[in-house]
Amino acid sequence: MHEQFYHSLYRIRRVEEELARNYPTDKIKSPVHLSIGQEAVSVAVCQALRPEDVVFGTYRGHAMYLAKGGNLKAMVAEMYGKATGCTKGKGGSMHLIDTDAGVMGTSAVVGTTIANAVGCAYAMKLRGSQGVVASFFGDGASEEGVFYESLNFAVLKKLPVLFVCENNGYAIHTHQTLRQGVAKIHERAKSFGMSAELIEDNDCLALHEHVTTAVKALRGGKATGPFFFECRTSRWREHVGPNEDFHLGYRSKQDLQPWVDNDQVVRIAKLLPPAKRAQIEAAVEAEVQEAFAFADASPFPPESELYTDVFHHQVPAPLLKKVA
Amino acid sequence: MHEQFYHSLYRIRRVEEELARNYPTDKIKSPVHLSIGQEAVSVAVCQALRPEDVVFGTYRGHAMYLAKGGNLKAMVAEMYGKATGCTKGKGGSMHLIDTDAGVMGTSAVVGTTIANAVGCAYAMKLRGSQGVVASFFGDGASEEGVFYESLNFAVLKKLPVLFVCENNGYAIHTHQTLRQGVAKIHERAKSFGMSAELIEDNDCLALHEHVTTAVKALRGGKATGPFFFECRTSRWREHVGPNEDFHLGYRSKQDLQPWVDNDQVVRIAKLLPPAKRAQIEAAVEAEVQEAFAFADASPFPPESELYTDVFHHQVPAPLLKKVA
Amino acid sequence: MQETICLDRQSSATHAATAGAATRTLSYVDAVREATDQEMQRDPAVVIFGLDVDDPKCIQGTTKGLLEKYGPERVFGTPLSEDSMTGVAIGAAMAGLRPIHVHIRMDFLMLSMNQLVNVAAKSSYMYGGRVKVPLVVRSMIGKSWGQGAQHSQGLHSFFMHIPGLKVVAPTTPYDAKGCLIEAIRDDNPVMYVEHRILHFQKGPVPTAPYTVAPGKARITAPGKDVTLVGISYMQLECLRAHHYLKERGVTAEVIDPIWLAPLDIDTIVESARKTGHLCVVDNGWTTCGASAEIVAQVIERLQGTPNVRIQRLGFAPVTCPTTPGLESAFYPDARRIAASCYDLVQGRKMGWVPDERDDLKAIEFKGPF
Amino acid sequence: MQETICLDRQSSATHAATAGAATRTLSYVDAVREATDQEMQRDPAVVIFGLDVDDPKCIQGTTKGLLEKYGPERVFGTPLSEDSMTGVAIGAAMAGLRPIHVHIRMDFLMLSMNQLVNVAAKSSYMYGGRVKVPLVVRSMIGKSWGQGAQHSQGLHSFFMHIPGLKVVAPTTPYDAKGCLIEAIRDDNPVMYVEHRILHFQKGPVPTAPYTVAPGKARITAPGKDVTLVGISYMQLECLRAHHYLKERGVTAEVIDPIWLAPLDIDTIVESARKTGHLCVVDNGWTTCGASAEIVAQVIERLQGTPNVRIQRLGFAPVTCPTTPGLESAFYPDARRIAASCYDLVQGRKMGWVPDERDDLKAIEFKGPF
Ligand SMILES: Cc1ncc(C[n+]2csc(CCOP(=O)(O)OP(=O)(O)O)c2C)c(N)n1
Ligand SMILES: Cc1ncc(C[n+]2csc(CCOP(=O)(O)OP(=O)(O)O)c2C)c(N)n1
Ligand SMILES: [Mg+2]
Ligand SMILES: [Mg+2]
Repeated sequence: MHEQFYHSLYRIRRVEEELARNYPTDKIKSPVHLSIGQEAVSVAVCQALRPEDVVFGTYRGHAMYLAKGGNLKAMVAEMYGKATGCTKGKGGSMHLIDTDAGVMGTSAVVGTTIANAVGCAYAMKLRGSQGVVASFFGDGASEEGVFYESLNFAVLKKLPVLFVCENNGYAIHTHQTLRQGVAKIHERAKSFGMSAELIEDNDCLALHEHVTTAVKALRGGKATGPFFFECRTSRWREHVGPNEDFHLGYRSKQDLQPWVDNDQVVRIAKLLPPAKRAQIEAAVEAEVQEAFAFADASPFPPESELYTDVFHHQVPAPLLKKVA
Repeated sequence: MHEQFYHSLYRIRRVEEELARNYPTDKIKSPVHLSIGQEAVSVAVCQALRPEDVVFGTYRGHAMYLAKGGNLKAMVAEMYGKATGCTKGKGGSMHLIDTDAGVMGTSAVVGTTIANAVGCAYAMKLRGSQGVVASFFGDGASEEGVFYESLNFAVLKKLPVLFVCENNGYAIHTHQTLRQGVAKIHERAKSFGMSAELIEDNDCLALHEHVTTAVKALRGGKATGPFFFECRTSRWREHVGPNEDFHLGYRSKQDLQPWVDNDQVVRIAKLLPPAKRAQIEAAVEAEVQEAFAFADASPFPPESELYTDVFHHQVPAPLLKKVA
Repeated sequence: MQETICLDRQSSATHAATAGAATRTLSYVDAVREATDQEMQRDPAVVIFGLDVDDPKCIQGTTKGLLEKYGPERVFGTPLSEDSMTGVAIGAAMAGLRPIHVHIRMDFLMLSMNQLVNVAAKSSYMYGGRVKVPLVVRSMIGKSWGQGAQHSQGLHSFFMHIPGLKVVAPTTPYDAKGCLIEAIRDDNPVMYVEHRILHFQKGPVPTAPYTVAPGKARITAPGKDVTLVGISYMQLECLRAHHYLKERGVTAEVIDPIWLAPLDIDTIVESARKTGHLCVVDNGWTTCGASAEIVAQVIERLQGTPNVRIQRLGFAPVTCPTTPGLESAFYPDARRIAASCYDLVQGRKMGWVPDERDDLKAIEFKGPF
Repeated sequence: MQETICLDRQSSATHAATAGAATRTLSYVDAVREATDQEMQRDPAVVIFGLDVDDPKCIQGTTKGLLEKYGPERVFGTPLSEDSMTGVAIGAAMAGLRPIHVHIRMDFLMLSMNQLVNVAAKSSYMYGGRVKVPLVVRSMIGKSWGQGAQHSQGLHSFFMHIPGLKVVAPTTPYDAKGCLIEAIRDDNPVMYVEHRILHFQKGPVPTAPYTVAPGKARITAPGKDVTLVGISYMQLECLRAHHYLKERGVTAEVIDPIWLAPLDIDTIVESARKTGHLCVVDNGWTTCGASAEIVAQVIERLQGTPNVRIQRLGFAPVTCPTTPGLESAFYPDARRIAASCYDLVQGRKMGWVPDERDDLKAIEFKGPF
């Protein structure tokens, strides 16, 4: 299990480091919100999910996309604006999607996918699927009305949803305590009538245990959803873009240091025999290089693509079996 | 004090009974949402307020409007669509306002005035006023995102707001438990970090005590706002219109009976010497008849009024002293 | 007189006939209910929800009996949470359901704009066609009896403005059923616009399911002197105006666009080319409204050819007042439409306003509602 | 070359002159900041808030220094709660403050539609004039560098559609300052529309406070062959098109409406009457957009007089894509505007497209942002 964790964590870290490295070149065609420092949350949750389970996330969605099994080549190609990108170059880095892997979408408007995730869970429950839906969002998203409305509906209908709040303490440059009267998001969630936990220290394995227990209970029918996880974590780079941002003065290197010292990539690495670790890293490096090369070599979409996909082509309305 | 309570309670009850009686005639020109059965909440709160304090409410706002001192003639005339109405016949029964009495507005779109009340409180605090703002809304309104967003901001800025949830158990014909995963609105309010109380039984005097304590603390600077009061109460008539609605089957006469037996108008009446009571009732009857006669006799607005008030006339931007 | 009006609608009757199947007279409300029922029967993926769809009044009767027949998982009322419930509808649609989300007032859609404009309309495109959002949003425009500022707006032009949304505003029971079935089967978000006064309309409706697809506006009354386009409830006033104008020997060709997005401009252009006069009457404000768009498209198409005279009518450029005198001045009505069409045709102010005719009177919508 | 463009704007320069006071060259960003600063100084009732107005990047610099000068009660960042914060702004305005509510993206206003359309726009009217809502809502339209579906919309036509709202979209630093001061002093809700590329514009700005009131559009380049109306950022592309068209001996009269509601249609009508050709280029979609309204009003006013040829240009009728090739096809640009104006003037397709000229190149907006 630690091997899979490390593979996923290291892979995400390396992909984003490569994106950062490439940033100065003009190859990346849309704003990039890196998850570096926050990978543990996505990995811990997605390692507890099956391929048929579904996730929804945000513009800061690289970690979730990759942890859930989103196609790496299609992701990098999308950053490069290429026709081989996961949205053919139309959505860019803020709208990653891979429906084959259960990555149902990411949005640039904060909070929107929380409700979409709940709706997806409603559909899955109606169809009697065993699947669960994980909704990833930030601490800032928890201030939008749609967040509370969605919690209430999910409890009312007992939906198989995992609400995963990636609380990195900031909305852009503004600290949580400057935006929330009481900085206890999980307490608010609890007041809606769901089990809600706070995971303090970005602990990948601890969070994974909590989530696994919840998912088991859901699938076994021993519990109904939703479940809420407030996961304290930390974004190491600037809100958008590849660099550090201590010069802005809204937080200091010292503020960040404890999180860096507690880097989950390093921590899990230590749990592996050196040979195993080297093997994983080599495999990842190869895959990453290949993905960037693929993106580089891919063509841009033809101008005719501008007018496709505004409306979806008509197909007969799906019947239940098709739907399920 | 009981005299003022009874005068206010009895007056509201009688005005609405008269409106109901007049309903079949074509005199009333807009849909009427009666508060009959819920008067106690508005009276208990407004008796604790001063003229310079401000209230915001909903389309079910007759009780609040009158309890806060809104002009009765202007209210009835507004129902009749007359030029002498509180909005010159433009707003109708769902948009009662009397800025002289601190009734700052009522809205037909559920939840909207909650945020407006909080903004008003922000302005008053900024201007160093001693005033407080009471925001009246229903149990259904507590399901709108704007409700939660407004609570958070009020706590964040420590605003002098009293959130008064008139929980009559229903949104139109749908019971609270069919709309809320957990039917504890005050618990949710508490999770935002404010003092929040539940007043179970429509008890006018008990609620008044709670509110008085809160307002005293606010004015004395011994506490900061906001305060939250979930007030269980009950609407005796149909959601909109003058009649009972047991035939619809969403609630029974028995469901309502305990509330009727606990009628606060009757209860407070009993606390008065019969002579005093008779005197109050006579005065109210006279005032009510006069108000309806006034509305009857008043002219409709001229067609030229259609084009006025779309934009407010320019006046120099108020300076602080003007504002305060 | 409702009958008269309905009988006027030749092509709609014909249409019904050509649909072959047995045809009865149904109300608009029953047509909507039947369309929903038949589609829910046909396709288990169809679900319907929204505030009060399952309450005793079941949205003017349009959802009557559905709960009993299809159960609370496919037919349910919601919390007062328009924003998230729209997001829920979108998520459910992405997952393969075909939700019908109902709003008793179009005004309340302002709470859903973020999900409708930023998510529903854009998902197919911004996800490169990887997902679809087969969603129907039903909303009702209110009128009369003191509906006032916040219960009277026709905001369909907002949705026409946004690529990725379809918009339909049926005015007859026949189109109410056919357009709703079409909307439900469409794989894209469709804004289905109703009007509470049209709910009282009666007309011929085939028993069997059928669709009224985008791409064909309907000539509801033939004429040669002026082209009169009536949107939503204003279609009724235009048909009445057609009768008033006969008093002056003017025949107005009345057109019902039915689908506003995509819009069948050809039918309107051809009629305007023929009559030389175009009057578009919208059940909404004119500025940046559907009437502005239709007029602009017609001119773009006909410029160079002999001058077509155009005119727009709609809500007065103010907030809707409640008191009856002001409210009736706020809305265009058959007599004022007829008067200004007469001026348009004559090319100058004629000062003619027809006397009110009882046989053409409007049905009044009476509260409480 | 920005200078060139700015110098082109005769009347704006003149205006500045006539304003008498000392004039410097300022960026649009600094003009907005200065206007806010001067009004906050003049009137203690003016407050400014919105997401991140007090953060290190202070909204592209437009709120720089205000926190230090006026303190956290008059200058503050907010929670991510657009709906309620708009309601808060309205309530504060009713109570006598003059809030400026800032949104870094116009797209996010979709969360504020209920409060803007149903409350802000209607309060003065539905309360019979008993209250006023002196509110300014600043929002920015994004463009380029992968802004994409949800960070690129120009939705100003929504607000033009609603009675009770004013809408302004200044394009020069001069107008940015004058219009913002006017908007702050106005007793009604004003939607103040910025464009992130215009933020980089530089131009003459008087030091003293002054207002640019509604009611006067500005002719930013004189011409006789075609009237070219450019809204928001498209004003820049139109000025560039003006230069390209000279290559063909066509002089375009470029007009900046500045205020979209109320709209000075007279200036546009008079120009169109003179040139006989009207091309409206909007920084938004055309359907039910500002371009539809302007074209419709001009035709209403000029019908009967010799035919005026009209044309609308705007966003492609699709969602905004991120990849550069598709994105540049999504937007009108100077060369395509020039090409289609040339066709319009000639009355047929000429197949001319000017070669790109470096001296007219656009400034590129580069991320990260
Ligand atoms: C509705 C909305 N409001 C504002 C923004 C601008 N914005 C982009 S990211 C962001 C901060 C979000 O913070 P959080 O939810 O904690 O996510 P994080 O970036 O920390 O991962 C804001 C305010 C937006 N994209 N959407
Ligand atoms: C935003 C919005 N959604 C829906 C409605 C339709 N509606 C009118 S009253 C009402 C019920 C409100 O219930 P509650 O808040 O408890 O107030 P009550 O009528 O019980 O006093 C609803 C759903 C509305 N007016 N506004
Ligand atoms: Mg965060
Ligand atoms: Mg209630």
